[in-house]
Amino acid sequence: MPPRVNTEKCDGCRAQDETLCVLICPGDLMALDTGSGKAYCRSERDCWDCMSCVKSCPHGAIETRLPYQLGYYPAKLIPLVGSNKISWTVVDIHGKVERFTFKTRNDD
Amino acid sequence: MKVTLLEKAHIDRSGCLAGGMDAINTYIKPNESAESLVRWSRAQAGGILREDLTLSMAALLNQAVEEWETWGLPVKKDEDEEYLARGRWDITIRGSEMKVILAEKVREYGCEVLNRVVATNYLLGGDRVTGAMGFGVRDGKFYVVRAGATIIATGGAAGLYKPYTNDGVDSHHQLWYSPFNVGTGYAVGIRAGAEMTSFEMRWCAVRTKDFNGPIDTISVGYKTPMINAKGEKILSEHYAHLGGDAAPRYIRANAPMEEWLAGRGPVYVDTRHMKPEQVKDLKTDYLNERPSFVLFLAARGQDVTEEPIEVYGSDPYIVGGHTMSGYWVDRSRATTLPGLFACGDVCGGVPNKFVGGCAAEGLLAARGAVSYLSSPEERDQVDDGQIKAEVERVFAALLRQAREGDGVTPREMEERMQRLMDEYAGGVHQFYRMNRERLEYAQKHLSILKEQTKYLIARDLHELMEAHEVIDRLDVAEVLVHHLLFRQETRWPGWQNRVDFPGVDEKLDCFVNSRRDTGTGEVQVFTRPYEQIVPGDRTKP
Amino acid sequence: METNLAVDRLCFDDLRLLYPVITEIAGNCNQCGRCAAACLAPLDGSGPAGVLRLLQLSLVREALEERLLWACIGCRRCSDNCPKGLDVQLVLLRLRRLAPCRPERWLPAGLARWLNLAK
Amino acid sequence: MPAGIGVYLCRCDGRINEVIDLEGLRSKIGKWKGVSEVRVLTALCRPGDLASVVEDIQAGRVDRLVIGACSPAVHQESFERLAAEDLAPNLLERCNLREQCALAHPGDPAGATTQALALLKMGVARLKAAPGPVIPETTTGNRRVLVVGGGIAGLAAAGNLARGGVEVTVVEKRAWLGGRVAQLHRYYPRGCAPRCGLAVQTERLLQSGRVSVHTLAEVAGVHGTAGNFQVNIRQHPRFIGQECTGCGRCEAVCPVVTDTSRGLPAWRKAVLSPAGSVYPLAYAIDRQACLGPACGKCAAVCPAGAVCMEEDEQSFSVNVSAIVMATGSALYDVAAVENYGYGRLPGVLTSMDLEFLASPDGPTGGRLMRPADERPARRVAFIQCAGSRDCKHLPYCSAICCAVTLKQTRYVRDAYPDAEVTVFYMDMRVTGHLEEMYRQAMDEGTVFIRGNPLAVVRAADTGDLEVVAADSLSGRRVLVGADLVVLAAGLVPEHIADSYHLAKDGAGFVPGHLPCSPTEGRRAGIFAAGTAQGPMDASGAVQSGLAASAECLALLDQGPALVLPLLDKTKCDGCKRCVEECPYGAITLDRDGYPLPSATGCRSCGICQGGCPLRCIHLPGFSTREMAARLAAPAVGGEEVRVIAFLCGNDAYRALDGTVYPVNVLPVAVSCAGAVNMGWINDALLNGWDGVIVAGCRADECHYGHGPDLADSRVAKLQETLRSVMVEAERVQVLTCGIGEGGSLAAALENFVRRLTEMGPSPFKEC
Repeated sequence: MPPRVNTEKCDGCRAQDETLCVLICPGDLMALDTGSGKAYCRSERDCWDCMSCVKSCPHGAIETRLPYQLGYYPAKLIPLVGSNKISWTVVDIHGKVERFTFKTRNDD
Repeated sequence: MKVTLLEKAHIDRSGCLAGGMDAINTYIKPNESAESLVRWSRAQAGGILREDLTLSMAALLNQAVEEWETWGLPVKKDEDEEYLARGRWDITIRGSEMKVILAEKVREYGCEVLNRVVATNYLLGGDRVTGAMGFGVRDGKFYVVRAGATIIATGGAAGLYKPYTNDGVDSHHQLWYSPFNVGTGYAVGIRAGAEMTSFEMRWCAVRTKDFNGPIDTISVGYKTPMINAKGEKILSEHYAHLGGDAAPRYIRANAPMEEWLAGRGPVYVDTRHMKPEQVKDLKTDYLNERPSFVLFLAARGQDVTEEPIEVYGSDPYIVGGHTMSGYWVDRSRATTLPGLFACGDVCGGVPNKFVGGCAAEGLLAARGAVSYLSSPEERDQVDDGQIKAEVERVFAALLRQAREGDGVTPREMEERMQRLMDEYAGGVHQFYRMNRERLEYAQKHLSILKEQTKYLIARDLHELMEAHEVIDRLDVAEVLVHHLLFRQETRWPGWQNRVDFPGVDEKLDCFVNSRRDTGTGEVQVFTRPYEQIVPGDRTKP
Repeated sequence: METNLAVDRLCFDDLRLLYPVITEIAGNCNQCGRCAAACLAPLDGSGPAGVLRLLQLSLVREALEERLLWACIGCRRCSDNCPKGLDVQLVLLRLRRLAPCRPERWLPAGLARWLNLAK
Repeated sequence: MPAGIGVYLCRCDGRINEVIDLEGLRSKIGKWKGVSEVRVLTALCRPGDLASVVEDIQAGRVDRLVIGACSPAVHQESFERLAAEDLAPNLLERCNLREQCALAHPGDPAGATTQALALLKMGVARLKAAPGPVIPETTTGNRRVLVVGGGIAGLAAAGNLARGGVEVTVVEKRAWLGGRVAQLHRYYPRGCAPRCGLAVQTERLLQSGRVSVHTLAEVAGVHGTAGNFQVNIRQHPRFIGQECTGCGRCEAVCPVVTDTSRGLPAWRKAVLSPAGSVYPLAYAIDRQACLGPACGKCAAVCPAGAVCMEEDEQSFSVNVSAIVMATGSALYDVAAVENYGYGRLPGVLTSMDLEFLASPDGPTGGRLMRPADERPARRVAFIQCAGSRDCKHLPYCSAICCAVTLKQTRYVRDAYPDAEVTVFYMDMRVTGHLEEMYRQAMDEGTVFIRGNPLAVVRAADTGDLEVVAADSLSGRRVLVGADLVVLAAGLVPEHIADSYHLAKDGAGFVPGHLPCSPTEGRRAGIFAAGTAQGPMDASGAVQSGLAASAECLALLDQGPALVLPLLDKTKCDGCKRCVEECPYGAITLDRDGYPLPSATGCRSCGICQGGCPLRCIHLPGFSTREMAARLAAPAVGGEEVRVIAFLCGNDAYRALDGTVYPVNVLPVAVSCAGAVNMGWINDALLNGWDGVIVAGCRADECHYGHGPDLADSRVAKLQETLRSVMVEAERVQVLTCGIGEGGSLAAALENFVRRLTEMGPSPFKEC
């Protein structure tokens, strides 16, 4: 189940041949549905939950969900990606919110 | 000089650093030395490693990291601007963008990058490697890259064994190591007749239960002891004679299994003493390496200061950056195939090199390759025969789908292989245990599977890639089983556990190497002696 | 009669309440006069456009007294030929409803009270 | 001491320093790393003070410039020019201390000073992160222009370009230049025959020697961008060669007669005469109508042996820097207005038919007669708006028909002084001096009936035409008998292929961005002219042709181009999004698949920068590093609400000048709301800013087409993400603001700050 594409927000990177998630996925698991012009995961079972697609999506249209047999609903982990910082917001199944913001790059 | 990089995925996020990296675990601090590193690593590896290679790597360890920092990689510092120590050899980094930062440099230096091109075999001129062949996962083209020198750096092999989470539709790839690293680097070497070493030294590790996440982050970083269901500190209470908390990694890997067998499972790392700010740091570390572990804790609704994190053994991997399986090389990282150099997880003989060591080895291999280029060599022509043959081999699964429309899907064959290895070659469901008969059974069925690969079908290029992933894994698995059979002793209990030979056999205090005959295709296994350079008791750090 | 007075009191805005469709159409007519030319009613005069013009000027009472309201034979040629695609004839039919002397009979009670038409 | 950033603070003769403590700022800024000079001067824009800046630069003390003075909307001639000449445009940072600090917060010196400090911090930080000098590229395009359409607009454009020293290629799809105008009997206001006017235009063209004219030719395809268009042209055969002397024997012997109009009797031969037009004075053969070599009469009589039936279609291509689209328009097919019986009732004509009928080259040699029985046409009725201002046909007014009809009443009068001329109209729309024609027509006794006729019918008894109408002024029904009924048909544009990527209106005209750039079709380097833009008369067409030619000349001679977007190839993955987003189609891909902005095509709108998901394409001064530095510069921790406002430099930013707005807001001028990259907003939030404003022009006022809409949709998605991470989505907002609406913008900011204060500090602050 891992990558969940929000088809409302996904614009298939303007339906170019290779969206950013398709471009980046280490497992070649993301693909572009040429019909709808939206991205989707071709084989959720093979996802490693590395969240590269989540970080790469310019619209924050992708969310990683753990397989239910490993973790319960509705936990969320959502990044906000800056040029040299990233902020992760994690919401656990009891609704507890934690936020982590840190540098990802030294600005030289 | 023109450098061409073949990458199966995209260099920004490929391989086991896709999620990022939170630490450099081999940084030589002022009070340490190359020699002390060798002593420590040697003890961790049960007394066997290539000291010459380790020393040459150690010389470059710090240089790599320090250069990365100037490229923009954040490294945690203490108040007097020194790298903040985490463990004896560890420093903390904020590496969630690590590969992206490196990739930018690769492009900046004008390296030609061929993303989404799967390497399938070397290009051979006589016995020399003169480049590589592969196919494009996007364009379906067949690529032939001719090179004066070739460096193999494709990482280790995951997915040889069945992971214990593989019982639900969506958790097939709950692995510690990147499931997209399938040992292609080993496989192409095996097929070309390169000499390989120490495959029997598998990498099995204590990992967080179910999620299979790294725990050095916790255990090294925050001094959290491993405890069993009875609350006993396992290492200090049951393994004091082997060094307690400092016991070699294979002992630590074995410990949870022993606890379970002894009925004292489950096993945890005890995080309950951690302070809130420590927990915050801990999660931040994970967010830099495997962000989804933080999601896992949230999905379990787990507060680690109240509930310890359960741990268990991972499925076994072949990964030369942690253990020492891989190509048999010299100091310049030249393999036994002229023109071919190896570094990182595919390069054998140097355990515990981790990210920093892999980078250092990258530099060594590059230097080796450059000096090889400058040495006058006759450049023999590539015969188109092998290219033609490879084209047929590479696209066979697609053609079969088109012509026959029926056969074996890569996924089916992968699952068969993984269960076979798990149950008969000491997988996690068997507590890593194995014996001769089971290994021979595995051997028999592996050869059937290899025979069956001709029935593989692929409906698209992605499945074609999967087909070659299983083909490559089978080649690695075959050699692995030969090695496991050969070492008739139990040298590394967690990693290589022969229940039919429980003790250590001094005669086998050496390297077990192998080479597949390119003609007959049969694997010859032999030994190579140990050469000690750094004096001292090899089992003591 | 007070009801006549009541009708006298009706202005364009009251019409908007009663029959938005009327004011909508009247508001959009640009008096091109084609409907007048199309009209089969046996009358001279500026035809439906003339009635709409009166409404535009908020001369509701005058509009209600137009003979065309009753001369209209419902041929719909005004509507069919309107270059702005307005259903002109509908205005005539609706105005017919307003014209009789006892609007409280067909007005919604509340509205009648609001317009203080009812006793 | 090495060169560094020079910070120059202007008192503006007291207007600034009476509110802002410049000396205090000076001492603070002096301590900043990278700043080599800080000065407070009385009036920077005056030569004396300005000279001292130049001096510092030339002495090597200063290599980057922060001007803390008036709004960048003024005194560009002082500061921007100085930077361009002595440094580079991207090394100048203007901090708006006058309009947006001192004048904005006269009552709050402390606040104003803090804000000024923050603005200067951001400026300095930006310059520190800036790369070396970026010198604007200069135009590389050739001096060749293609004019599509040889009508009067195209001729005007081509002639002017040729006189401006430009190589011009004219492509005309008909056999002769002159277009619609060449078919007119006379044209207004002078009432002269168009031939002389066309002659003048054509003279200018041909004398220049820089024009190649291709008749019977059309554009098959356009590739490339402004400065470098590759245009493929299809050349149809004429079947009569240059040898033709225009003697006309061929036409005389041609047995085929074709009808060219449903309103007139057939009179055209298969051999087409150049009559009326001026160039080339050669005949052509209409192969559809022609009987072919089998007949061959024309070839037989031609003394010059110019007839050649075996010509084939050819094609060639030209390379030009700009294109003028003067493709013209056609008459609306009034047969669709069935009531009026065009094509069904003989004697019902279009205004164009009447031109033919009145012309000596026409079917009757210029005699106005009833087509049916050739009796003189003394009674002529004109019906205006035949299908115009009609939701079933043409919703719009074609602007010229009223004047045309007035002109044509003269044709009738000239033929028959005693003629009965009636004009049915809805509104007579003749503006300016044309009113004179209206007055004249009335003097001459033309009857004007205000009423849109219902129908044209044939009288049962006489069989004459009758117009059924009502005079809406008198309320009388009218039935007007007529020998000829002339329908004033509206104009519809000739089809312009979508491959041009021009912004068309509902009807298919290319109206341009009014009023600022009337000839611009939103594809840089392609300019519309004449009735391709919308209905207009000959005078208007000439004017717009000249306007288009002026645009071309400006484009060819612009010298230093507007600053082009820069590309960070180490980040770019060739996703092509910028190519998609560019409103001017000015970005193509180079050989390696990297975006390549065209120096002549780019308008520096920065919309590519706003859309780039990897933030690797950007205008100078807006690189990821520069923006990150800018956003990290001021301390935004603590309780104090801080807002960063990205304001469109065309409208919103200027509008804010001099208004009173909250000191918590720090404005940053950007090229367009569509140029704001969502990554910047992420950076702002991650740096602890409490709120972010993106303000652009009101939709449809955007100079770059759809910037505000882009900002809207992008921000909407970001807000969605904020909701999902439990952060108030209202912290990021898009505002629209016209140039004159500074007050309401300030008010909106006021509200925004109040709202944020209620919300409390940004959740990202504490991390």
